Amino acid sequence: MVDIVATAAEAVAGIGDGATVMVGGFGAAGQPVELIDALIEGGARELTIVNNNAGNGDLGLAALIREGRVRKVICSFPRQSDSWHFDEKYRAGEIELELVPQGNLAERIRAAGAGIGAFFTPTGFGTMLAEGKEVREIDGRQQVLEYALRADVALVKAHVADEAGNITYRKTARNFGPIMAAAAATTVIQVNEVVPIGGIDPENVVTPGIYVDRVVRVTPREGAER
Amino acid sequence: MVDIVATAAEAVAGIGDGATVMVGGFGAAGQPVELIDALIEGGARELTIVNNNAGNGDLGLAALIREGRVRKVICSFPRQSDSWHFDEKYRAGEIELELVPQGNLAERIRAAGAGIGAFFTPTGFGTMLAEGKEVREIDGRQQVLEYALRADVALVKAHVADEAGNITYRKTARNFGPIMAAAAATTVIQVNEVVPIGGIDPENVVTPGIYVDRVVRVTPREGAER
Amino acid sequence: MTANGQPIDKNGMAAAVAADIPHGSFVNLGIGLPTTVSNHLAADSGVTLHTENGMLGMGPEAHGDEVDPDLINAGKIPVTELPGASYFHHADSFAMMRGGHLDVCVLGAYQVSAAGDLANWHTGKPGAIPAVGGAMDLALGAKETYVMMTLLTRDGAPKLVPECSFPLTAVQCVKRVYTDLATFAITPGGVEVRALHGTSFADLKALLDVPLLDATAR
Amino acid sequence: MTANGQPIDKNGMAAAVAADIPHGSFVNLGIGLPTTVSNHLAADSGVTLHTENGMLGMGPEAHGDEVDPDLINAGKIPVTELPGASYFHHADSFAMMRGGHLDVCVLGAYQVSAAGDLANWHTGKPGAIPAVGGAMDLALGAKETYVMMTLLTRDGAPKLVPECSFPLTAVQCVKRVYTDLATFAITPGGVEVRALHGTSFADLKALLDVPLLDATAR
Repeated sequence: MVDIVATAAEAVAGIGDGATVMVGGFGAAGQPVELIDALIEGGARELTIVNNNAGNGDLGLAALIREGRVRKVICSFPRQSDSWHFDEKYRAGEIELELVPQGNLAERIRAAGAGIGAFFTPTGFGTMLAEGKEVREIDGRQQVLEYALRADVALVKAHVADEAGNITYRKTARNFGPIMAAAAATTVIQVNEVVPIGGIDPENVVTPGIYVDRVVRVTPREGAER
Repeated sequence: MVDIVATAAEAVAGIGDGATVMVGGFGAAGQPVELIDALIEGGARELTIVNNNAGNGDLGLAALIREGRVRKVICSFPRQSDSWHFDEKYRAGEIELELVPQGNLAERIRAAGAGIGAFFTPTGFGTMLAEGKEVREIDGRQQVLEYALRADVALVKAHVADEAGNITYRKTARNFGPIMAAAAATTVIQVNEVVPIGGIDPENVVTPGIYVDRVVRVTPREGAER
Repeated sequence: MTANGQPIDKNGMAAAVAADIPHGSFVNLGIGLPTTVSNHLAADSGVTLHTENGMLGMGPEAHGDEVDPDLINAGKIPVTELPGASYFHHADSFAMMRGGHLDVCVLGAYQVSAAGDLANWHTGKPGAIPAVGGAMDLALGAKETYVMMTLLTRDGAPKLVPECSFPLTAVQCVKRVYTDLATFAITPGGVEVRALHGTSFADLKALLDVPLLDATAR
Repeated sequence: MTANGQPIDKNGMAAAVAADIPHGSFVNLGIGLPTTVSNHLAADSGVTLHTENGMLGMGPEAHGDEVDPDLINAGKIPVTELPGASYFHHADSFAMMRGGHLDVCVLGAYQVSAAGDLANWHTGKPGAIPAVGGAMDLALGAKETYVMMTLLTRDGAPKLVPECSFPLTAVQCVKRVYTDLATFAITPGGVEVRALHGTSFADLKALLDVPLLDATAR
């Protein structure tokens, strides 16, 4: 059952050193900045972070990396014009990188939530990102075996929650939220609004409450929502 | 691009002998009865049908089987109190059965639409339905290799379509529709209502128009909708 | 130990299962007998019911004007929708089950083995048309799989057995077995008897060909 | 054959790609140069744009009050929503791509080989931080993968090559290559030159270390 908690600090309580944490978002869209801030405040170290990127600018995931809390990043696209904190730690040998094609990243996360141990996909065949991996021909195409990717905790930004933990997202900020929510042992979601049970049409629920452990309403930052 | 056609006959045109046809529905909920009627009318024979069941009562899929059009059924639950047409053909050796656990059936259909050649799942391990299949231990569990299941055509019943082919469903009649729509070379959907583009909130589209080839509006049967 | 009250009927078994479902659980009740467990869940149980044909928050059976052909359960019986419900497609629904997100699944059985193997889908009789549905997924998918069954067949043969003779549904998946004569927990240490209904531990031991541990005083 | 007009610029390449996209296609335009193809799609092209971060029906770049931080494209640039759009999560979005549902994908490249191998994600230079994003999925996922690039590097080295020396993105995936000097089709029979821009077939042959077939009269 879902706990609706009052503060981001309560929402991230118990995330310990060495945890694997999935962080929703694609760049800034859907990034749970306030939960990450609370995670920094909470002091956890040696984290493995699963995200599409490795931090942009100085906020959120970038700040977590800057503070030296991240041992390893599993992502598809670390290097960007504003990934300076990751770049610095990576070049200094202070952070490990597992680079995963974006579709494999999404599918591996989905597999973890869906009880699929591993799957064959054409993506990556013949490239350095498939080196050492099992390959077989299926349906006339060479396919690479990829394994499910799960986490201890998922931190997700969504739009509306009802008091049963049912969740909706907003536009392309949906991105990794629904699959990460299903792939983590504990799922923590920050939302813009909490409504009573019955406040979301059952046809339009994107993440059912079964996947959600804690919800916290976060007041949108100035300029972060319209 | 989607074609909005006027009749069920046009919607199923071109389905030839020997085709593999996915048919949506779980029992009667979501069963595209009018499309199946048109398929019977169209005369195609030697069909392979993918559905959860093997026909209930005398309508829809049951009628298709009664008419001797079906060479093989791939399903999870053929035997029911009202599956008499299938039972008769099966006992007479006139129809082949591939029995698939329901979750494997759904996941294999999803895999076909998602470009996954095969996947490992614990379901079925140690049972007669996994005999002869590849098994390996992943994450401490014995898992069975299952292959994607695709089709030439999917016949689906949904609720509303817009003129771009975006689709919504109604309650538990959603069932296999979205995954079958993505797993077939040609997807044909019968709906209760067609609305202009923009008539479905982009957040609430369940099957995007990219998966849909033909849409036909069917007047609900007396008592079949409320 | 001596006999302890009377054997319980189906209703009693359903009540026993319901009493063991933790508050706030997400639960799938198998077709047939297990469906009756819902009648014994208190209004404040916080239990959310899953039906594998694509819904969480399933309500009681629908009657009269409530009947909607688009809203049925896994047994294809019209049901109702509770506030806070959600709908999803079949792959998402089985992902929910197979991904281990349900807390409890309750199933009927032909046989359960001492190791927790389940046989509940196929009699294996020649000429029988097999149908598996979601049984193999359900048996493995929930965090805890409970079985409800009479302990003996109509012919008096035990259904809790050293090894299943019927075709298996899944291996080592059953955690608890609720029967008319006793409730069992299948643990790494062996089969524990948790409750007795109208029989003694000694009589139960004599009845079954499975080593039993007495945990009734637990 | 003699020289045919002038070399085309980036704008001309984008127009050439746009002209070859069939009416009603579902298309993904890669980050950077390929994005500009959208400027050349006619209003009645019937083309629907996919962005892999979870949207079909993407509109032009957003400006001023239209900017919404929750609505961005794969290049993380604010965009707009067209009527008939839909949103979906990342696994569904890549399933759409990887399942072969997109008609055309347009990508930039460091190199394309005569067999259609693509290198567009990593220079392989020591010290470079690799980043792959959706490149490997896009290259394989669409029914047709088109590449847009200058034919030569700044140093004058051909980018259409017998074998890629840069790390591969995917094997045998590119169907057409649009460059400033020529347009190529990579076919089972070899590399066909479909159009020439300010160069002759003979000069192009001399420039490239790849066997070429003259299909300009096609």
